[in-house]
Amino acid sequence: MEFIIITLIKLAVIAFVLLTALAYIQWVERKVIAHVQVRMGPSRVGPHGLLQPLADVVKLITKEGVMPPHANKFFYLAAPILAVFMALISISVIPFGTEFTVLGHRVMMQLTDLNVGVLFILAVSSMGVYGIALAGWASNNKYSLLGGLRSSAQMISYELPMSLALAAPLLIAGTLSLRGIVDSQAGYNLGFIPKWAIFTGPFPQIFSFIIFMIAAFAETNRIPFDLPEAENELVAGFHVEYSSMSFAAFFMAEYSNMVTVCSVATLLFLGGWHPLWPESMGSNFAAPLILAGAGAICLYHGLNPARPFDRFTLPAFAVIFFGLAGLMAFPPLVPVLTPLFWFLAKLSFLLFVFIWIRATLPRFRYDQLMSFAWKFLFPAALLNLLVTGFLVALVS
Amino acid sequence: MAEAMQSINLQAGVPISWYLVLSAVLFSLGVAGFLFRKSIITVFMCIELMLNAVNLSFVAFANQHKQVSGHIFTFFVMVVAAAEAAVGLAIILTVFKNRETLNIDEINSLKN
Amino acid sequence: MDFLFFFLFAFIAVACAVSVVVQKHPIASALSLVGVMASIAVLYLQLGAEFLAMAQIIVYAGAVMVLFIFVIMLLNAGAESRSGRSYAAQLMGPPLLVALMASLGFAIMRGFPGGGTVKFDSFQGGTAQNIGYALFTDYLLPFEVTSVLILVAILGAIVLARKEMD
Amino acid sequence: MQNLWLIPALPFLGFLINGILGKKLPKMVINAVAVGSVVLSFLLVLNIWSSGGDLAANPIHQHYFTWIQSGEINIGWDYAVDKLTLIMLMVVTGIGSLIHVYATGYMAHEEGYYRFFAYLNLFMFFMLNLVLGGNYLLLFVGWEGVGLCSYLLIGFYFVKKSASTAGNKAFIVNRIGDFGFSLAMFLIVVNFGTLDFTKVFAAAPGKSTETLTAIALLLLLGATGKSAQIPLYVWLPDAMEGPTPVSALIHAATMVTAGVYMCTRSAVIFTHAPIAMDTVAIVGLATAVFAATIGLTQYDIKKVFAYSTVSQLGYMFLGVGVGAFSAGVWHLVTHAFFKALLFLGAGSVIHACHHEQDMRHMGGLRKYTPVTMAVLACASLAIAGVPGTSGFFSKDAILTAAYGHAPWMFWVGVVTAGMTAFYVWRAFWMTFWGEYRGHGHPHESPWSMLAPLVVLAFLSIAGGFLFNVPKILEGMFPAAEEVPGESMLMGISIAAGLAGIAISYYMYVVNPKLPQRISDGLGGIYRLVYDKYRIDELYDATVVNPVITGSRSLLWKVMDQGVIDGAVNGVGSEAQLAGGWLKMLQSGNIRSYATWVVLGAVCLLILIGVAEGVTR
Repeated sequence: MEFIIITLIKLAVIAFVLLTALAYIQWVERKVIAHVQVRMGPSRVGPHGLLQPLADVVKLITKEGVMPPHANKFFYLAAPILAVFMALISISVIPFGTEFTVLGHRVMMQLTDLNVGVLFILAVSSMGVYGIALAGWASNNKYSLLGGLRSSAQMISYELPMSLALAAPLLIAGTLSLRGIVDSQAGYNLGFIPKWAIFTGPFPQIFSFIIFMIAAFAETNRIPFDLPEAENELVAGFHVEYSSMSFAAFFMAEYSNMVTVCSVATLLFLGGWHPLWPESMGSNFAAPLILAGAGAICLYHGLNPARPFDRFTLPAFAVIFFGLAGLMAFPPLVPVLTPLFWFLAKLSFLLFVFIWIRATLPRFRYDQLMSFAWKFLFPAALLNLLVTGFLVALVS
Repeated sequence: MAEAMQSINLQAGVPISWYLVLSAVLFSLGVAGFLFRKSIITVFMCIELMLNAVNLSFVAFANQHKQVSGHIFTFFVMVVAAAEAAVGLAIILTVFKNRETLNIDEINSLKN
Repeated sequence: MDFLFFFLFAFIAVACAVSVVVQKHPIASALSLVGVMASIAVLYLQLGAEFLAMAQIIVYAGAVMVLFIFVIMLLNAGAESRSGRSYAAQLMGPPLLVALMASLGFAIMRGFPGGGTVKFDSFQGGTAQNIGYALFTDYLLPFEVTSVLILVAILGAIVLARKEMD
Repeated sequence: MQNLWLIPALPFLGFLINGILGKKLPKMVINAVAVGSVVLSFLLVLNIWSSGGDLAANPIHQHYFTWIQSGEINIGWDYAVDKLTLIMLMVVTGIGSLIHVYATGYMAHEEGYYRFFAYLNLFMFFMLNLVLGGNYLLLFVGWEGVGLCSYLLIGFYFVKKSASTAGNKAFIVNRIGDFGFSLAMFLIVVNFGTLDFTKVFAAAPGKSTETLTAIALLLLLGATGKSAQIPLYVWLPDAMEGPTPVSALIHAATMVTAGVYMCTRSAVIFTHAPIAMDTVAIVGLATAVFAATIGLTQYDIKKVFAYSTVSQLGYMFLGVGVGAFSAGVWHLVTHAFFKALLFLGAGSVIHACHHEQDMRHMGGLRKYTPVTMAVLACASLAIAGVPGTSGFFSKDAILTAAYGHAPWMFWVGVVTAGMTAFYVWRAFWMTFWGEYRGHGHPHESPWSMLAPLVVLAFLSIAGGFLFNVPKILEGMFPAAEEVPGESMLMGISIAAGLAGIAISYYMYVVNPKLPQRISDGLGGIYRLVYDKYRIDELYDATVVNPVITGSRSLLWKVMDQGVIDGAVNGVGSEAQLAGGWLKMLQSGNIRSYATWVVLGAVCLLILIGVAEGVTR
């Protein structure tokens, strides 16, 4: 019974945080891309456009859901639900931090620790293609059908290099449980180089990390691999007919998939919640210092406002940051929050890379995309796996 | 069935034979699909359904004997099924290209 | 708990399987088949075959069935026509099916009157480690042969589907 | 620890590379692969030779895997090396390497260059397998394999009818010998329960003489096939249709000596079967004389040397038959040197004369091809048994042993030696002295051909000193009995050899009209000898034609057409009738087929259920 209650509480917390975060990642994306392109980005709704996601949600809910003629109603409606369901479900096995005890109950920062966690994520992500393919087919539109076809071919193709790239660090970790994989990356070489998979082991997994990230771009249909929704060829690809909440569902699925693959990359390659440098060198102080620094910057700009309302908003942010810094520095919370901070920091960095690339790179041509997967990425991943396996066997 | 239910201790777990019955039912449904469906793709899917049913009984037997061999069998069946799907679908593509039909009753050149 | 679990997913599996057979449209059949496979995967978990459960989803649901759907979409296969010409199947099919099911059920009930029982965690030999160990020691030769089979299948598929679709 | 398997494996690798990829490879690569693999094997053998230690006490024996396991019989893939094997290995790989080098020059402009070297490498593999094999079956594998390669290489110019016929002949005649060998092996398995040399020879003294005699005679039948002895020698002269390096390697130096090797290997069996020993000696002696007389009259240079080979092989069998096994092997080694040289030299001559083989169209070549002449002179000296040359030692050893066994054998042998000297030198004079009688301009061969000739010439002269085989093999075989008056016997055989040379010089250089007069004078006898005693025609009349007509009239017309075809056709028409009914099932409709399958499955299930119900 206790188990069920704790799980339900975790479920509620994670669902709330995740869904909010998904909305705000979009805000971050728009802001970052705007600044890359020397624009302002959303700035009308709320201070710095911070309420923009809320406004978007209201807009999408209140819009009319259009049903295209001759569409297969059941599949047309089921597809977005399937997509978002498959995208969200894989979060359930991802651990965010270490175990802690609250009110005498041991709580894991994770919904469930499956001992085939990695396989579970692979399985669920491979199911994600149904949503897109079905949406493309059920819309009864040739553009969306092409988008659906492209996405199913693309996702099957890129799943191979992705799985092979995943397999290499698994060989080193010797377990399929995500928590076990993170635990295997604890510690430091030479006292300061973290034993993350990309830095250490018999064969540093930097190549497989790069391959994984490239494949992850394709799996999440992000630029430069967003062929299924290439707007200049296919209008908007598989979701051209969708509107209202079903359109929002696809958006949510895309961002949720991004979070999932970035989390997996963090856990498998970047040491999960293990800090970048050892505790003995003061990694515990990094979080409060960074947050306090952010607060200080906000405070400074608040005192020297560029726009009139900055005088009010920026000091408010500063207070929030200082409060967070205080939380991070509060000794009883340090063992709980510091790993969480590191995990979120790495995750945010990878998400930033996703956005950064979207702002930077053009789109591939479809045949280039496929031949890149089969002729370069797949052999490279295979080679990497072979070398890793050989070296692991040699060392053990 | 009711008597069987009573004789089974609910705490002891699900009897293996129930899994086998489930497997048999799924298999028969696959056979039914094979016999009564006319789309060649659906017929092919029914073959996959039969394979899955058989896999289920393999795994059930593995549980019964507490041996991993049944799992290995299932694993091989999966691999073969994947290969079979690739070749089979390629054949279907070719057939469709040549005859412009997916109706299995019209693909009968083996006659005479 | 175990019974509830079994009945729930057995019911889903059978329902989806019936749906596979009776749905008129191939896409619907394919998705129902995915449902069968997913529920069988869950039953695998109960039977202690966690690796196979995941492999089932990845291989069958994630790859094979996607391929099916891909082909269905590519050929734009519609609902099937009614023109059937197999009198043998129509006449003998139903009674044969009943006979098949009856004889299978009879054989199972006769052959496994007691049998064992299945609970969660009653068998823990299905981890990836166990499977891998068995695969690369006792079953190494079949494994290699299978890899050759796959190679041949790849080549066959490429050769068959090579010419451009008109 | 030497890896014996590498020795045959290297040529096999060469065969695979050249055989599979040869068509696309440049000649340089083919040469490198073909020659390199054999030379590497030779180096490996040399390594064993130099570091072998006491092979007499500790023969190397390596077991690789169990090949055949059936009941009691357990045949492994075993390689074994003792001193006898080592000598054979030296001969096979050493001369093989030289001939490979020679062939790169000789075959340079031929079609199917890669095919030739692939076959040659395959031959090396099988020959080494034959020599290395640690049991009869493995020896037999090599035995059959070299036969196959011999067939392939004789028929190398397969567009020529005579070449492919000659290949067929060699193959078919060898089948008779192999039949004997197989029977011998069956007998060995039945009586000994094993085919391993060590076990068989350990058990042989305890078996009855009749058994051993039967085995030994059957082995001899095999050996007569492979080593071209009476009555199965007929294939060897025809085998000269193959390219000359093949004649040198396969049909002079190595493969044809396999019979001698096999008899020597089975010395324990032979020594316990006196009748078989005598048979060996008589067969050998008869062959020696018989072939030598034919050799006297031939004009084709390769045919002369081919009959000479048959005759010399007879010598080896004589040595084996009189119990002088080591002398036989010694002659095998020296013969390999000088006969390979004779053939290669002949090849060089043929090459020089634009593929002319008839000696009547040669002559005076000493001006054009001095190196070839010099090396051929060395070989001819050696085969004539001039003192100091290699042939002298081995031939003398055999003749001495023959005298110890039965003096008449010695005298026949001496006459043969004289004839040998005569016909070899006859060929020499006809080729190199006098006026050139052919067309075109003869030219000396390239150095890739001459270099091996020079090496072989050195070996022909000095081989007797370098390889004192009886000394090496000391203790392996029962010692030959001491013969009184050895030096006198030696003198007689030397005299016979020198006399042969002298007579030929008189007849073909001093007085070239004489041979014609003699042959005219002899008339019918000469014609008979010139036609090789019409043995081929005899075989045609007694064996080949009856078999052909028998198969035609009885097997083909009656059995095949009447009985078998009738039965097949009858079954066919019955099946057609039945099929007419059954084709109703073949609707071409998959679902109908599936229905029948399900029907079958249900029937099976019900049957099983009923059966269970009955048994319970």
